[in-house]
Amino acid sequence: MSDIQFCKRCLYPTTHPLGLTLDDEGICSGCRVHEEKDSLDWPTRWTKLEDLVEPYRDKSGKNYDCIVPVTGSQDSYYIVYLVKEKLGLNPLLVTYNKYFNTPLGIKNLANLRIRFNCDILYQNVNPVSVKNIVRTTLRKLGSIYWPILAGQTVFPVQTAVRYKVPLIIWGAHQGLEQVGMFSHEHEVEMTRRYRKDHDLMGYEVDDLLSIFDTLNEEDVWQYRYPDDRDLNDIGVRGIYLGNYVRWDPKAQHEQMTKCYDYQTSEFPRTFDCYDYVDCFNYMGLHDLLKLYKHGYSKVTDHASREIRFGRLTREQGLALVREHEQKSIKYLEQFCDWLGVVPRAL
Amino acid sequence: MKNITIGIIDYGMGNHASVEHSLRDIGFRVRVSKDPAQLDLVDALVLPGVGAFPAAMSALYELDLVTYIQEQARLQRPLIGICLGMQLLVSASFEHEYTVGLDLIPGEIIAFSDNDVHIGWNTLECSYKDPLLNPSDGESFYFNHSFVYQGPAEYQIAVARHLSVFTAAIRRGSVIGLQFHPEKSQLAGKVLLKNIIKELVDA
Amino acid sequence: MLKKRLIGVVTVKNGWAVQSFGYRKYLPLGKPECLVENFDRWGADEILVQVIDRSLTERGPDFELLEKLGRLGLGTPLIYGGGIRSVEDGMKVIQSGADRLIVDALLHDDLSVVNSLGVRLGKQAIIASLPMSIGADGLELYNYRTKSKSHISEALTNVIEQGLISEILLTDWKNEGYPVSFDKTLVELFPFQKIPLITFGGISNVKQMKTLFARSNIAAVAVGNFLNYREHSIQEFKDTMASATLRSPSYATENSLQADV
Amino acid sequence: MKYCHNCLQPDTRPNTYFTPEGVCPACDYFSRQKHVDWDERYEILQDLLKEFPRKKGQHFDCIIGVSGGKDSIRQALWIRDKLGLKPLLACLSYPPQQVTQRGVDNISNLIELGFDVVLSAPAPGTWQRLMRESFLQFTNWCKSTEMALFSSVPQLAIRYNIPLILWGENPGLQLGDMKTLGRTGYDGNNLRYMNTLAGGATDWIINAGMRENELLAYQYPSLEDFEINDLQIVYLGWFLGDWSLINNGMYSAATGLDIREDTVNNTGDLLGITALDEDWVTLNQMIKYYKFGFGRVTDYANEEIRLGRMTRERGIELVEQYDDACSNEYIESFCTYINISVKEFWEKVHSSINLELFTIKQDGSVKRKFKVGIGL
Repeated sequence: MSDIQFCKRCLYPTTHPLGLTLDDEGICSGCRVHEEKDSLDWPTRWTKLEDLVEPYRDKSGKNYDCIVPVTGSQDSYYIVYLVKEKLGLNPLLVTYNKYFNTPLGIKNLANLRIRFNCDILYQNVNPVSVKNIVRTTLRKLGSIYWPILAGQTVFPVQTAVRYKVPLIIWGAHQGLEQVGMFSHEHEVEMTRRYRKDHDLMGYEVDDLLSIFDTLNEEDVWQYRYPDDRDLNDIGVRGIYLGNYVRWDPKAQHEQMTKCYDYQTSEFPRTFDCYDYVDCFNYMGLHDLLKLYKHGYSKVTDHASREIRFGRLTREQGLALVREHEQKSIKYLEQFCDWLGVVPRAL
Repeated sequence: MKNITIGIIDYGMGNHASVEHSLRDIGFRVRVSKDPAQLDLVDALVLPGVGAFPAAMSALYELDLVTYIQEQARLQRPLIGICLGMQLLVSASFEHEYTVGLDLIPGEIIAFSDNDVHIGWNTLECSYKDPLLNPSDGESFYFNHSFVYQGPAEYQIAVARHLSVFTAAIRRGSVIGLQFHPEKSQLAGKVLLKNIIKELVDA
Repeated sequence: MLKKRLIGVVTVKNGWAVQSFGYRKYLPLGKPECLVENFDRWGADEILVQVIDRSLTERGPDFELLEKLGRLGLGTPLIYGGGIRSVEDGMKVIQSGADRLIVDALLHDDLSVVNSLGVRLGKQAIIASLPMSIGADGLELYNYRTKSKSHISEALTNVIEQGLISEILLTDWKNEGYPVSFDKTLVELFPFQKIPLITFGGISNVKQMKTLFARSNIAAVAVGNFLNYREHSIQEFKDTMASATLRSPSYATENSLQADV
Repeated sequence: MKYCHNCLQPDTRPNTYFTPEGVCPACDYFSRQKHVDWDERYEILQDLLKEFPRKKGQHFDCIIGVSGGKDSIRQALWIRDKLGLKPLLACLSYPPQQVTQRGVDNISNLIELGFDVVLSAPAPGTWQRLMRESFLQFTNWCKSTEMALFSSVPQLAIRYNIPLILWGENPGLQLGDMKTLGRTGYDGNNLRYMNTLAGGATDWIINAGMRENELLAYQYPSLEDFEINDLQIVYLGWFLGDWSLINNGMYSAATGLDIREDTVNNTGDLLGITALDEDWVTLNQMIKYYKFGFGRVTDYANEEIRLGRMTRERGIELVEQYDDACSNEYIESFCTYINISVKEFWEKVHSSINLELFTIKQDGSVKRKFKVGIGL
């Protein structure tokens, strides 16, 4: 293992799973790209976004203008707010049912549909297949979340092909926001490569199939990325609002709570009360697995983000990480019952 | 389609992984071996090759494979030579110094005029004398060589054009030579390999 | 008719595929094998993997990476560069799956190895990497290890003129990674007008590519950073260029969601 | 107004014509069912299914519209575990303000039974405005929602490239809506002519002042869409000899169906097993009763009488007692939802009462002019 170094400004290690480079002053690529948030001319970038979406407005009256992936938390409210209220587009919302839904998450999504008056499509993959996949990815990758990430990142693309609605609008690009993988000015778009490389830890669904495992074709086909011919025929294209809008999740969530009644909840393992309120396991078992695998957990992401926005000093961030990172997790039995696993054995 | 097995002749010159993967993707079974006993069991032989002609021939002699391969050709077992593998099939080559080849197909290997090189994707022009490669006529394949076959027109089944016309594929009975790399020619390469092998094995 | 080539470049540092800017600034991209596999499916004409921290640390070629790439079963020709110090290194790089190899440090350290590799493998397998820039009195060759600039040595000139290498990767290293910035004068002033060139560094749009491909001595254009910002960026470039000199774009289809496709 | 001699179906249902002997089409159809060779029909179904082999790369054999209720669970299980097909279940879900907890629990139950379910839900605001418009224009809030319900399955069939659509009952046969009788008892491609769909016309919706692209969920695919994608709707009711409201209820209750807690005097839902995913259907059934003289309990009673499980006299008692049952709680919540007063609600209902069949007393109560079972 090359020696692990840490960024001097935020709390990320160079072993960050998305990759992290340090410059000669010891500042990481994530912090450097974050500086663009205070140097770029955002009004001009917004006009660029308006020009970009313009040709996608449906003129036939027979189809939606775009596809917007949503959940009961993360930045869904702000994304739909920008798409519907600011860009005046007519979106089809899509969501992949992850089966770990908290009542609050369900309520947030229902409220989102009402407040923004949008059509929505829920995908519910049969739980037999989902559990089969979780058993394989838990064994092979130490991940209980793989099928959720796979579903959330492919269902919108499949829907774009099936509904012939080429434009998909996402929030912020995780690689850019966390480790400065791209500059905002690269205006990076959705790619199958990024999904396989990072969202899915290097494994597309077919890579999970093996003659030694009972996981079969019928379990996994719904997670396959549409092939290049389909994407090209329809002209599918996924853009990230975070390249055109100064993305500040905390401020955005507060605005959405005030204006559209987005609701939050407390978490033992982090100080942030906005992200992942819709999931029993993201901030629980999944977060613990993340700590074991990568040496840090979600609270470090939240702390690094807040340090970069200047709302926390590095010392305050470090203290919060130390305080929350060792907290115990909830809902473990519930997950074990769902998967049919004995907690000790897990 | 009974599962066809291909034997890649391993004489230490050239990379088998890409050829092996390509053949497996198409649906064939693959054995990589230098042991005649193993190679006797397969339905078709592939002779890959990267590097210089003289070194390759000495490697074949060292492993006592020259007579074996010549015998298989005489028995008209399907044999496909790829790039240097194709050149080894012919009578002799002038690469570095004049060196005798497997002499399965009359002709010689000479350098391109003024020491030129042929690198990149080039369209295959099939001679329609032999329908074997016709489905791939006009398709692009990856070439990467600086020596070419020169010999009787009757053995030429496809050509390509770079400054001048030169031989891209030769055939004599069940012995085929491909100057380009089908295993590095994406879909077009797989289609061509599949057609050739099925044709030769079913014949 | 021999086509011109659009080459996908994967730059690797500390085992990570990175974006590179001006040979000095880097942003993380992902796992090299993921980028390579993706370029393969996109139908790149060749894939160039350059591992830029092997010669710096004398660790020789990254055979582990080559082995990983070998397992992908690529259908696209692979060029490897990074850490080739000897004939054995070069032979082993080809044996482990690369179709051609590219040398940069070796041009400064030991030209005899370049010659013998050309003999052993055939010169079609050998590419020389010349990062160039324009200085006070004309073209300068950049040595990325010492960060110093110099004129092309007499010895190197002989090796090139004797035709012991098949192509030269001409990199505008100062503009590398920045959009629409490749300096064409590098090509115009380049001393060896007969040897085929691969141009790289700051080539990001079709207009640049068309002008470069129009020159007879330019056999290929290589693109690195700019292939990572869009889906199907290689096919996009080829579609927009719509030029007969290039292989047409290909869109893989394994499982279509559309009716009767 | 005349009643069917056999059951309690009056001749006031739209598109229905009694036999010369005075028997309603449903009883007529039901009586002929006794002579049906169900094994033969099963074979017909097997042959029919062979005409719809899975397309290349397709993983579903058919698509079924489901609500999670009694018909859905029974159909889905029969298709998968008896016919051995792999269905995609398509559910058009009511908006959050209208769908009941038991309704979403029933969908979860279906998913837990191991089915792949795609659930589409139209924009709640537009839905609400259309329900208001539908009620004010036709005193029937279901006009717009039924457009969405019926359109969702063929829309998804086209988008998911699954031409075979399996449907429950043939309204033409079971309920006597003759317009939907296709070439055969099981061909459902005439479903578009069912009274609610009125040939798929949505002109009244467009005049409700909404942009066309806001109404995508309400567009029933055109005949041409059906042909291009060679969609084929097949009624399973024609093959299921024991298909009935109560039987389906029992099949589904045995596999996890959750049913209505409220009682018949508030809902008119005799056994609490119909339209479980929302509660305002009670109003519509009451209004149907005021328009045509038969309501929710009549539909129950008719089936039970045909199956010989209830005498016509017992049916008359139940109809007289509960056919207009609808508690004020549902009326108030509905009025709040579509933003009208209860007073306006009753004015609207009274304005569409069939005065041939009913008189409206001073106190606003409504009295039958006809005798249940006898007629006028």
